[in-house]
Amino acid sequence: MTRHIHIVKVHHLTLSFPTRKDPNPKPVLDDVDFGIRDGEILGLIGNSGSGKTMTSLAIAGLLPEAASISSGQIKFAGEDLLAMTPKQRRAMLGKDIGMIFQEPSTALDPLMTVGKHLDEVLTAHMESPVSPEDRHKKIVEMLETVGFTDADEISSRYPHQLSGGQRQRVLIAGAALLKPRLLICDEPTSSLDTVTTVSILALLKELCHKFRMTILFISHDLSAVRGFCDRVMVMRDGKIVDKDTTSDILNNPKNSFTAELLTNARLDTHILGLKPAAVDYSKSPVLKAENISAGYGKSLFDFSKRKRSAEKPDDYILHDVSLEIFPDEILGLIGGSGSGKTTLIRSILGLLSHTGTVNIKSSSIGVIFQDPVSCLNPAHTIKWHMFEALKASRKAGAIKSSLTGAARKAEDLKLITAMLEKCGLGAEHLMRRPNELSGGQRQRVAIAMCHIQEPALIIADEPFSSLDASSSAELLKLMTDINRERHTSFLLITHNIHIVRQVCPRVIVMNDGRICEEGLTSEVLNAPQSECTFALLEAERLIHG
Amino acid sequence: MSRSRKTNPTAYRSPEASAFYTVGFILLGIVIAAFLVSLFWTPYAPDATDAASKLMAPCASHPFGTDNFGRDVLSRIMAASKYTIFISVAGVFFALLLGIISGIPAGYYGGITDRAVMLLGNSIMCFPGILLALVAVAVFGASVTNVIFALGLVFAPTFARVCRTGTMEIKELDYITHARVMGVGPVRLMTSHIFPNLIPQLLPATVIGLANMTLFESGMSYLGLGVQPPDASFGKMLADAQAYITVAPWLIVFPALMLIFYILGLYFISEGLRVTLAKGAKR
Amino acid sequence: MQHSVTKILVFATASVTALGSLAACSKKPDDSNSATVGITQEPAVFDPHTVVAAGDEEIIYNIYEGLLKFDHQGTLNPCLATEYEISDDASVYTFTIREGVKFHDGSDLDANDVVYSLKRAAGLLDGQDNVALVSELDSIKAVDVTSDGKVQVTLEESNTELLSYFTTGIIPEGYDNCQAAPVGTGPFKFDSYNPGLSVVLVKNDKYWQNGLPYLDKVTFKVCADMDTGLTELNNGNIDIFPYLTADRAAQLDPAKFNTLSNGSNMVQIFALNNSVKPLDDVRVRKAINYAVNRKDIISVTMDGAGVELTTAMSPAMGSYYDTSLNGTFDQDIDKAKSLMAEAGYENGFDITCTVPSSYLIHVNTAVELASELKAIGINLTIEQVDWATWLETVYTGRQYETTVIALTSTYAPYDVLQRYISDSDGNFINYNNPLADDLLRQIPVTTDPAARTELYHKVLGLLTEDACSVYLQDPTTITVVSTRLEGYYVYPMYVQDMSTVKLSGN
Amino acid sequence: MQSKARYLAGKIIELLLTLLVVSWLVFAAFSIIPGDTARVMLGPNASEAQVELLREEMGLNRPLLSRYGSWLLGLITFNPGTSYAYNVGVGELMAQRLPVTIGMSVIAMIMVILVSYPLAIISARKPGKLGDQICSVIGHILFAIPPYVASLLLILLAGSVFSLATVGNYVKPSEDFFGYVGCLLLPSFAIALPKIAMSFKFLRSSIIEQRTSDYVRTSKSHGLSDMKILIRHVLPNSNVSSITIISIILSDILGGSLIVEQVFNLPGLGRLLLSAISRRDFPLLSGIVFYLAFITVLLYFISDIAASLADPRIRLK
Repeated sequence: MTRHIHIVKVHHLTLSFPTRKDPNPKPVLDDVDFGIRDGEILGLIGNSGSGKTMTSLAIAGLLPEAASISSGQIKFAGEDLLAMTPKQRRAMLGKDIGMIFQEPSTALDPLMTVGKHLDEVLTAHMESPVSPEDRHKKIVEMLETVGFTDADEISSRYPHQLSGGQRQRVLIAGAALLKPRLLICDEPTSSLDTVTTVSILALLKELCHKFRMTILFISHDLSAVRGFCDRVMVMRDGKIVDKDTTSDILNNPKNSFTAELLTNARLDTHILGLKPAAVDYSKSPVLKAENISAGYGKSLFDFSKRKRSAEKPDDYILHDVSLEIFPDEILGLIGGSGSGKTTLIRSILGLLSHTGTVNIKSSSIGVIFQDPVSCLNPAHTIKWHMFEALKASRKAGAIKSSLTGAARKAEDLKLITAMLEKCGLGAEHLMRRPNELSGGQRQRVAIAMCHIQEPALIIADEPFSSLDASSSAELLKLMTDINRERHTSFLLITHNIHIVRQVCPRVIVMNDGRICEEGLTSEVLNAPQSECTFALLEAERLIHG
Repeated sequence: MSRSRKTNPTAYRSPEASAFYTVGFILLGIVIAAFLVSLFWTPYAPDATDAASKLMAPCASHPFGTDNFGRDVLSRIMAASKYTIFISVAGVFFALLLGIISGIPAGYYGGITDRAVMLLGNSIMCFPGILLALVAVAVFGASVTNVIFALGLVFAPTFARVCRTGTMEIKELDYITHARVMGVGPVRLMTSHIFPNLIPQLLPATVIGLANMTLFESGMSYLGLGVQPPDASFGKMLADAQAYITVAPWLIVFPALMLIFYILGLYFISEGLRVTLAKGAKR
Repeated sequence: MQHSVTKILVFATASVTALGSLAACSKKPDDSNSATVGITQEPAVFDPHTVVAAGDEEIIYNIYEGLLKFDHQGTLNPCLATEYEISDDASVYTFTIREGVKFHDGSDLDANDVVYSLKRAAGLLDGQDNVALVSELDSIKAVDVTSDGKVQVTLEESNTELLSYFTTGIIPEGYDNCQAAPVGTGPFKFDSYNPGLSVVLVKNDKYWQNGLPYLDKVTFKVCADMDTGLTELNNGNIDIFPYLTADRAAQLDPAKFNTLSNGSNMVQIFALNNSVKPLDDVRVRKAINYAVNRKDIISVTMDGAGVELTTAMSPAMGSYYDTSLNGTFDQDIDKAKSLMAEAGYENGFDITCTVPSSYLIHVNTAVELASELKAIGINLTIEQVDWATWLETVYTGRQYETTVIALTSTYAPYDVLQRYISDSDGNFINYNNPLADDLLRQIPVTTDPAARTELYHKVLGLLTEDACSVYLQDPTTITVVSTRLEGYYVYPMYVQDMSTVKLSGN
Repeated sequence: MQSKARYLAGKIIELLLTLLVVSWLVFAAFSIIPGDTARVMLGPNASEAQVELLREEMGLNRPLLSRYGSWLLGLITFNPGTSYAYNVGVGELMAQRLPVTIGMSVIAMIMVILVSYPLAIISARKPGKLGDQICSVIGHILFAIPPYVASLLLILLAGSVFSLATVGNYVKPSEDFFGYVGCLLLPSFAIALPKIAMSFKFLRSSIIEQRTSDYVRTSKSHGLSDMKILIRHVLPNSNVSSITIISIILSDILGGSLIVEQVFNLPGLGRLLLSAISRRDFPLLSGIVFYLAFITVLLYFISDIAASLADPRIRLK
């Protein structure tokens, strides 16, 4: 096959989803025109619905049945793809064009072993019969290439026995098995944690060089292309709005939309100037947890397992963790996924049986969770939520009230309205239900609920991870305000180093169920002592700059 | 997540769901209208016999014909709808009650409570079809009350399962953890935090339960173990009509149609609910 | 892909239809020398002395024979006894035993077999504690073989009415396994019993009546109810089906089936428990009698095939029946209402009717009664119970208010009326009239036939006057017989005599 | 391997526990029945002494627990006593009737699979299109027709249109196997109809769900043909979820056959059950009820095991 400058050339492609009711809808792809150079890594960036996935599917020939291409051409290595029969196009898939997708957890058939998945690719494109042994050899080789040391064993495993990163590697192995010339990667890392993301990107880059592959890399996150892509295209509403080299896009965007995307992605610019309260470390701590070890309980009838777990403390997720939180303090807690952060707070909150002691100098602890969708009860109004919080704290004896009946109710309502107001929510939100609020608003309600109970400590478990930058910044501002004004301590769990740097005077780093480093933020982050802290910082730096 | 969306997800209608609702409510409406009218008026007394005009084909004075006692089929169908509706509603209510009070704690506490409730529920579900209800009625005698209790018992595990699974999912959600951390007690958690969120799951199950309950009830009446004569029920009317299957087909056609209308109407509504809730959840 | 899938579908549909046509061709005309009789009751008892249910009697009539035997006209004929003698005071019966009769097991019938059988029936055998298996024969004091080989039965007291009970089956001496393996002298031998399905009888080649029976095999097939019987008839699975209603019989093709009918000599009664309020008031009972329209009941339940009754005996009983009572209780709502008012129930009352659910005719009658009684303000609730419960609570326990049932009887008129003696076991309506008791006690000891008839008439008159219950009808037995058979007679009793049945044209 | 064995062991314990509870339920139901069994058996004319004698003989005077023990022992040894009404062993009676009920259930199940699978596959190919919608609407209607009503309508249809004799011509399998299958076809069809609808509906949505799943997309990107994807991925995965549904359908079919037998006058377990009910034949009744439940428990057990064999994920749970 001859080499072309552009392995893929998309000429003025327009694509829409016509229905009987609306034969000429707004096109999903509007006059898209670009080329992918042979051997390059091209980034394709855009918000959801911008048409980036449709573009890739059009190239691969996997468009949904309802889609209709009204004009344009797609050429792959000089051949017109749209003129081909479905069978011809199918023959190219896997062989000339490989694809990997966003969600590795569901992208593999749960009933098939890894080996069978890969074998399927081989058999589908076999021109002459290849013996099973040869095929197996090839599969094992490929698995080793994508970084499995125990490739032979991996090939007999089922998808559920693999971690997310491992699955993505298997998918990459499948897509790259026949050394296709083009690899389309549709958000391959967006459901992986930062450390894994870095390693997957490294792998893709390596394969790109090794097999002389071209990569079309699709992402909604502009920062993800840093250090990975050669060129970047930005899409918006089915059009390509910007096209440039990666460094130009990131450092001096010419297009206003690109610039907007860029600022939105960077939280650090929003949160400059937030000041937490000053901490007096000589005071006695609000929370003192000592030697906490915990694991998840076994089912009642599983006697055999239970016995073993008593003998083998290895089943524990948390090993001997101790920590203190002082009044007025915002303590940062960072660590990779699976490091035991969530288990730790569940133990502190008493939701999980554990060994060790937890001493809390407060009648109640407030919590804010990661997921703004499930943090509020969808069946009830915001008013109900607030009253519920108030009632619960009254029952616990935290807040006393001498009033009774209607008067008390009116008093409470006033209190609630004031509290919501303080958290940036007007009285009109009282009668709304959680699904009528945005994610940031819901997190505010959660804070308000905590706050109305006047706890000495609020634990916030990744409260920003599903919020955009501006909402995160507003939320963070609210938290620091509360911290300063009400002297409420926070335990803030996050993966965002910028935030930790900005608001936490002290930080704890966890890895593998243990605290691996602990100290003043400036010291820990600037001169990490332990390897895991270093790895964490390095990954963050690579991804988020 | 836009701020402007104020619609309740359950109020969302897709064209598919509206079609289901329209047909469902029309079919159900026919039966319910027959029932409501029968409370105040029927063309003839439903169990008034008239030997002179027996087995009459549909005509002006008896639009649906008469049976072998000369009773007006239309009047009897109207009266029968009362039992069909009453038994299905009362039975489902009883089953729901049992299901909720056993299923939610089972899902919430887990462990031995869960095991015990599920074991009992599974054991009840191991009796195929209406066997258990038949036996219960055989043992305690055929009467409307016994049929309701027997069918309620048979259907309770279905609802218990829905409640249990739902509770298990919901109790893991952050807002329940949040409430627990706030200090809300288990009873209040189950009643006002968890239960309202089970309603979207229970609603289609309840409607389907009504339909299935009617299937079972009419089957039992057909076998003579349900509503007792001279009271009319669709199943018993069909059983009596079997003897006249060739000479008086209207005795089969009209009760069968009403029965199918009722069940089908409920199925369509539950189908609509299912579509609506699925769409609502997606949004 | 679509192609192959469509192929699978076509194949699936084709295989279903192919199998479907198999079902159609499995039916072929039956020309074997056998007949199948549909029965609606599960046969349970094959012992001629313990049999209670009429349904069992139907079958074992062909297996066992008594000293005497009824024919289809209700005449009592000699059978295993060639002749009999009754002493003047009617306390000693003497039978001459027929010779040359063989049991199904090959042994010969002799007087000792008869003595054993009668003693067993009367509870006189050792270890029976004097509990009669056939309660009517309880009055037998002794059974002996006379010197000339006759059998002499001695009674505790005179009884002119006992003759018809000597139809009780005779079994070989010492034989006690009638339930599992019935042995008698009848025209058919017991072959097999498939519970819930059928009873098969085969020809008794050594039957004492020459030439009988004609058929080689008779199957009694259990049909769930009358309607299944009807469909089975239509399908040609059964040849004879008794106890159809007229409207159902009318649905059958007259070219394929003959419809025979006969009075059943049954008395269908709307029984009123005379000892519960408000039924203890004769005016209430009379009011109910006047409120009932017997003609409509017969029309609804039997499609008109029945004889209206106003008293405790069927007109089929001939001279014992008192024709002067006809029309006593013709429907008269006004009269009924005024009687109700007189008794203090102008607003009516609620009452329950407990009926055995297995008998459609009684359930239907109750339904019609409920509708008719509304006219005088009586609100009749129907409670269906299974047969066992009915026997336990209604018949034996007498814990009921009203019920509907048919009283079957042999041709003995005394059998019909003795239940009205106040302390009789069969007096489940709790009728209590000393005058009637007295009259009824005189009957067995009265030897003059005319005087006896007179006594019967007096008793019937009393029963009507007291309106002890509501007598409804003598339902006509309608039996449908396939035209491939002939020689079938409808008996006025609950029996199927298959001995005279043969294939048409043979 | 070990996890598989442990899963199996757990399932067997669950099976035994369920059976134990089922036996309690059945025994309890029949122990609290009103009415004197011995009196019912002997009829109204028996003396109190005779009744007492029988009670003693039947062990009705023994304590509840000891009666339960011997009853359970009888069940386990497949010798659950003697029917009051027939005077025949319950096991023998049930064995006579089993061919009808089991035959009908098996034929109905075959029909369900033969019809619903192809229809679901075709329907799911183009969801929302006319063919799919027609199938779905018919499915809903079939779903709403009770089996006995379907039976009545089929009898009417077969009798009046095709002049087929449909009722009561039961042929024993030992006499004429094809005749046996033939006579069970129509009743099986009546039971199968709503279940075809149920299985169609389930399979259709399951296939649609699988077809749009991520791993199908992966396979497509590997260049597999639609047919291969259907056979290798979509059907195996929807089968895994159908196994449970199929066991529920089988149990429903078993229950449905009890009524349909009555309509078609077939000598199966259903009619035996009804006659046992109407004659208060409790040894027979409890035997039928327990063994039917036993069959169902077994079905669920087998389906669990089958699901665990088909789905590697279950073994680890």
